[in-house]
Amino acid sequence: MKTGFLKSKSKKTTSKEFTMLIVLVIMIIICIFINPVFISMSNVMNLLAQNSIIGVMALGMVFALITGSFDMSVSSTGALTAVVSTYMFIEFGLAAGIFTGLCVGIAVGLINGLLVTKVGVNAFVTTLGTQTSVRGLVYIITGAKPITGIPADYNFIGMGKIGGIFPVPALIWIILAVIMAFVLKKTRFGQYVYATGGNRKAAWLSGVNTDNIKISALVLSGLFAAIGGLIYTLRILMCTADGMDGYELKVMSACIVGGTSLDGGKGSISGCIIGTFIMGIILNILQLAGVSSFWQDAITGIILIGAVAIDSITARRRE
Amino acid sequence: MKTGFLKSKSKKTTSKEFTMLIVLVIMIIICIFINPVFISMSNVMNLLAQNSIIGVMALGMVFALITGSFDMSVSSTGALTAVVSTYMFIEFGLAAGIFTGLCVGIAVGLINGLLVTKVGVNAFVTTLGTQTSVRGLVYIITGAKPITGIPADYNFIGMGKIGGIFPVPALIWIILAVIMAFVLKKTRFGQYVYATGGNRKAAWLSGVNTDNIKISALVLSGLFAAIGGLIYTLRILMCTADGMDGYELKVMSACIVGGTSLDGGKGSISGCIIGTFIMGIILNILQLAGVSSFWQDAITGIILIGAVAIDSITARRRE
Amino acid sequence: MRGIIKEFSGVRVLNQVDFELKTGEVHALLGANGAGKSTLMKILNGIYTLTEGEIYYDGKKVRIHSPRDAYSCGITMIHQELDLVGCRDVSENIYLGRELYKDRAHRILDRAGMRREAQTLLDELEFDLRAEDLVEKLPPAKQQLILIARTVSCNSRVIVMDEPTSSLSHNETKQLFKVIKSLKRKGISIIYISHFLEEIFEVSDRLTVLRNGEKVTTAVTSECSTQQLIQWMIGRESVVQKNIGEPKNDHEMLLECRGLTTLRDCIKNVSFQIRKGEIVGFAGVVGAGRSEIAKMIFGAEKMAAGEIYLDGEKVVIKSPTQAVRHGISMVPEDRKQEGLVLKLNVGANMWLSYLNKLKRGVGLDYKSLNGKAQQMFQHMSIKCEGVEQGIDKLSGGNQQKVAIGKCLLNEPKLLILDQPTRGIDVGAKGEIYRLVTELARDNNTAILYISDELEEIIALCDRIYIVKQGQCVKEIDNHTQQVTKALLLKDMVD
Amino acid sequence: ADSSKVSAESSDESKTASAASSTDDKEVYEIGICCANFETPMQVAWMNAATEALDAYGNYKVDQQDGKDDPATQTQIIENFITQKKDMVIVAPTQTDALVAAVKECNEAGIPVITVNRTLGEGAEVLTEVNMDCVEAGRMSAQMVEKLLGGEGKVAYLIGTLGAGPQIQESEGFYKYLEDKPEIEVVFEQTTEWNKETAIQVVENMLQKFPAGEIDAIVCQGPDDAVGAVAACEAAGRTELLGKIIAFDYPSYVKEAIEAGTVYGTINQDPRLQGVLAAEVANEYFSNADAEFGALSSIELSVVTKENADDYEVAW
Ligand SMILES: Nc1ncnc2c1ncn2[C@@H]1O[C@H](COP(=O)(O)OP(=O)(O)OP(=O)(O)O)[C@@H](O)[C@H]1O
Ligand SMILES: Nc1ncnc2c1ncn2[C@@H]1O[C@H](COP(=O)(O)OP(=O)(O)OP(=O)(O)O)[C@@H](O)[C@H]1O
Ligand SMILES: [Mg+2]
Ligand SMILES: [Mg+2]
Repeated sequence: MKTGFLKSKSKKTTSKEFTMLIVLVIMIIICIFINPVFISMSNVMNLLAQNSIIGVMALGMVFALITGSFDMSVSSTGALTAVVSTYMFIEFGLAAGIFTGLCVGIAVGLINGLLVTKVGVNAFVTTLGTQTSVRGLVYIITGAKPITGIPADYNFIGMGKIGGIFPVPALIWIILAVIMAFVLKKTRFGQYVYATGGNRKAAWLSGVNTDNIKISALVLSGLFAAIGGLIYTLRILMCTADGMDGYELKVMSACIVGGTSLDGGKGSISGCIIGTFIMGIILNILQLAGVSSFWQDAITGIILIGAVAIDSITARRRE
Repeated sequence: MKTGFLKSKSKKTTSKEFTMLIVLVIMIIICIFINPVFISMSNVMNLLAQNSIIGVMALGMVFALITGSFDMSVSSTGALTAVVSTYMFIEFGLAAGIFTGLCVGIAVGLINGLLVTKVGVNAFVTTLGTQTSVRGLVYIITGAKPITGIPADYNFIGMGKIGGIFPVPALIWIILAVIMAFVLKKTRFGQYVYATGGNRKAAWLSGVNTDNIKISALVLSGLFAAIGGLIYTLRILMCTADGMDGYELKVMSACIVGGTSLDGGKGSISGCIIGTFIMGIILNILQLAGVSSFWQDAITGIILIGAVAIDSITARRRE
Repeated sequence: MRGIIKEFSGVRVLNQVDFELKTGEVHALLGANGAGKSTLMKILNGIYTLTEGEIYYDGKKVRIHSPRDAYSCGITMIHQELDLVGCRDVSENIYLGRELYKDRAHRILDRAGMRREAQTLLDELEFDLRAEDLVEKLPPAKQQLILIARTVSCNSRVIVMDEPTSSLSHNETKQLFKVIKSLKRKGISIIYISHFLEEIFEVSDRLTVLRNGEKVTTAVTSECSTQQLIQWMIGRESVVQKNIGEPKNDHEMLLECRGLTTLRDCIKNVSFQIRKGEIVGFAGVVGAGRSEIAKMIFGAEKMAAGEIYLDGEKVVIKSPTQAVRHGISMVPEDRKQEGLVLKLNVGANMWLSYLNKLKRGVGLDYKSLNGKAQQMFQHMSIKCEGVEQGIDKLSGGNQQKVAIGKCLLNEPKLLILDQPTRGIDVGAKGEIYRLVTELARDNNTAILYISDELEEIIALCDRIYIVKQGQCVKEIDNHTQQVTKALLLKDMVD
Repeated sequence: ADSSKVSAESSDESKTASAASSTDDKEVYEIGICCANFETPMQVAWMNAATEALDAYGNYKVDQQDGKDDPATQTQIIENFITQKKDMVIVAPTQTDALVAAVKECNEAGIPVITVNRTLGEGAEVLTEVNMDCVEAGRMSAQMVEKLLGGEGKVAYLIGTLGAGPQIQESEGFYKYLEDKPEIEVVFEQTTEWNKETAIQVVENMLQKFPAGEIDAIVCQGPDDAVGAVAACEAAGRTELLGKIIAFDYPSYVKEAIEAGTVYGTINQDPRLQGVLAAEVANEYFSNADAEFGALSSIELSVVTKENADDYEVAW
């Protein structure tokens, strides 16, 4: 019984992530062939640090996607967080900035959640609308001017390295990933997230407060967008009105490539991390291979489709 | 029977469009109060011309949305069309440019369609991927340089006015809208589009070749993106590598505000046109009211959410 | 429940209905399609709020606004629709909303425990299910069993079962009755909705009949006769009579299948024939593979081997589109998922398949389409406001009739009916039987009839094939042989 | 290139870096170039000019990258350059202060950095800055419109993408110059995102609000929006505004418009010259071990009008 269970699990539940893991491994092997520098310690550490913003944001977004919501607003949420917390960093110090920043994320997430559940606006439209409005708010607050003056020692959180080697943002990413994986797999909340996305009506009929679950998932998405925004602003020690523009699609791509279904009900933290790396090493390897940026978009798009296509094809064959 | 039929029709089927029409009318009244110039002949003609690109693209996109597909690629498709046809306009004249441009649109749509149906990649991912790749192609072809040199008399299609009053692109928009409304409502293909989006499996088991319908809908979306791209390039008589960036969200917003459902099975051409105007008069009225650019995004986002929220709320009350 | 009134956008669906349930009884709720049975029960379960009326529980007035309220009152419901979370496993679905915890304070799940407990429960109930299977991979019958197991494990005092057996086969139904009896012994009350009258007689103590949203009567089951029930439900009498007409052995052969085999190996080497104007029945237990065979002919299931001859010519049917072009139509067994486009109106559903026959490139002639639909409404006595009504607003039975009407509009040579009477009231069933026989007699249509109800197979079919474990094990001629239910059952099971 | 237009200042002694580390003689030097974005033709123009010039020397291998207008992406690209052990990095910082940390990493790795077109904030060392002063450019636009209007009139100001570095700095210079000139009134300001189609729409709408006589000139922050404004004025029959439009940058179509008299003039920041100058500095660094570099090599901006349109080569 026990072995049967394990076998069936590895065969069914995790197969999407497994396919993507293989894709990632193949990509890595190709990268190493193209340029052995790829697996040098410093490059690996760079990759960890560079992908941590998208990676962290994906940890929250995946909750929204599993409940069957979209979150197009994370880029603006991150930017607003960056702006608000920059003011706070300058005036009141690190803790105040982080606290206010996280509040911003929660607030935007809450607005999204209430609009989606209580007013009944489609999640894509809602978050597209908040994306635009929140970006507008950023323009109004900043007057489109960049703000500088964050104390230089706060830079440690964004750019620092523990023991001179391990990047701090990567550490944040790993810790949050472990926590969120636990929440998703081991708690009742996680269970309800899957159930709500898998079949909202069935979950509701079973007494799950699906509205609350959807709201919480969008709040988590906003919260992690805010964490991403904080890392972003502490990396570059300033904030700009157009900061993080287009990040929502990067984050979403990472989740989707990692096996999260846009129809809801499916997804995992491990998949998210794999997806983040698949999308994240493209720029790195194209540069290491000496490919001009002109080719980057074309290749990124093909890899995005290719990765998901490989999964669809293998899934079809498994059937 | 006949009256009952009509009554129930106006009460149920078209109510979404009706709500939005009321929203539009209210907006127009407010606009007139803000600045009476709004309803001057020349401003109305301006509005028609300005919205014709988004309007035309929405006519195609709505087909994709009704079949339950996304099309994120229209902006890049339009840009690629602009680039390719610019070369053709310069070298081989108007007809060659238009023909090649339309072919580009059909080709991208076909690739999207085949990936979605035959390979089974989710439509959002597919079109996001083609969006990125096709944009990459534009960068590669143009080397990121703008191209000029389209004969000035072609400008008539983009900027010309019939009898010095009625803008040519608006005429193109109206003609295409009539044709597409006919196709959607009065032909078998249109019925199949609704059925495929409403329940793909049931439609399939009823003998509808749902794959072909989905492919055709995405081809239409690509084709109309190309027409949009042609008008764009003939309006500005040049093409740039970043042309039409972000148009996919504008087009999608227009469709959604016009009552098209992202879950498929619902939508109409009249709704599309109303949606295009609701989103399209925002810039105009903000300018006429003398509101600074900084406020534009915030207001646009709120109107997007507001319009859809009003519809959800009235729909709920109707139940 | 007293004086229950329920209106949907001004339309009164339930009018002054009283309903009472005693502790430890099985109370059957009967009525034709659209009588309001499900609506009444959804009110009891807090899914709909009532327009007027009161609910008393243990003598106290209660307000039930959500399934959660109902659950805390000790009321649970098995819904007519199979609402399960497809992408999670069986145990998670059974314990959804009532998870077991390792650490209750922190809501940390005990997955292994849930699996274990679920498996124990399933074994106790003798349901053939594994706790760790993914729900979406299971056929409807098994999903129904999950819902039953789930409800049993809730330890409720009142259980509502809305057509639990509509997708169950004989054995599973027997299993369910065992469960019901043991629940009754524990003092649990059950409200049982079903269109199968013999089930009502077998399990229920009392029954209440609804007609057009009003209560007709409440009676003790053992004091009623079948005819009386039917009279109450539809206001007239109706019986299933054997009505198979003349033998069709001299008719032309329409369809001949040889050695059909699926890729997945569910179906192995199946051969059979159908003549024009002949009704051929497929009898078998759940999962025997009847639907798969039908889908294979219809091009909806990939064929690994085998040949299909239509009108004596070999044909290759790769998709339903081709099947429809060849004059084959199918009414699928799951009308919600496969049969109807619920987002569209009645008309669009009705003529969806028929459009295939129209010439290309012409604008649609709505007048004629509308006329055809109206004709079909009359022909099949479909109760609806007109072609513009949303099909999701029709009752299940009327929806099913639209699904059949859609195929009839096509005037097919071969009509495949997969469980056409599932979830349909006796009155409507009678009409469908009439339709089927007329179609075979008057239009010379060949009909492949799949059903779990052996009576109707015996009453309608000229020939019967017994399908067992993906194979046609026996062919019975209903004209020459004396066929009984017991006989068929024996063939199906052994 | 005409180096007479370049004024190499070395006023700030403390910022001067020496070429001490350039003594190793390699066959081919690898140079990573990262411009602010590929969407602005100006950025691509300087990048290509620098690449061409370096290619002409023969012993350089250039890697072109797109900063996507995102400091984080640009930081990533520069970190990748460090991993690749590039011999030099040439960059146009998307935001003045945002790239200091990344350049500091280059400093630590011993890779010299040249910034082009835009400046870098305090805190990291660059070999030299080949920049053009955007604030000054904005000031010159204001000066030009003052001259055009004879010191009095109503102006519409079409600005670039909100929040982009040049938009902010040009606006700053523009408004600063007009601060004490109340006769010149900016009655309208709107973003055109440096996009011709948007500019057409914005100007069409604007002309509705301001009938003839209420607008005397249109000042743009880019070339495409200027020709867009021309198109919109022509379409609306507002010929009184033709010749009253001021562009920025000097591509071929702006030159044509100036010659046709529809655009009054433009500010030429000559991206090609910036690129070539950066290449010259790079070559000097690698070929001459004793070379000293000034901290700033500023490009002289020139006002181009119909009179001197032929004196300047178009930028793209
Ligand atoms: N959500 C709804 N909105 C409007 N009308 C509804 C709705 N749900 C049910 N009805 C109507 O209420 C009536 C009763 O439906 P109900 O589902 O209770 O019937 P039923 O007795 O369960 O029938 P069946 O045996 O077919 O399941 C039908 O006429 C149906 O059309
Ligand atoms: N999607 C599926 N995935 C895996 N197995 C399936 C699937 N659908 C059906 N099966 C299996 O195929 C076999 C035949 O199923 P089929 O539905 O044809 O049976 P049936 O005789 O029509 O029974 P039913 O009364 O349930 O309709 C069964 O063993 C069933 O479990
Ligand atoms: Mg019912
Ligand atoms: Mg079946």
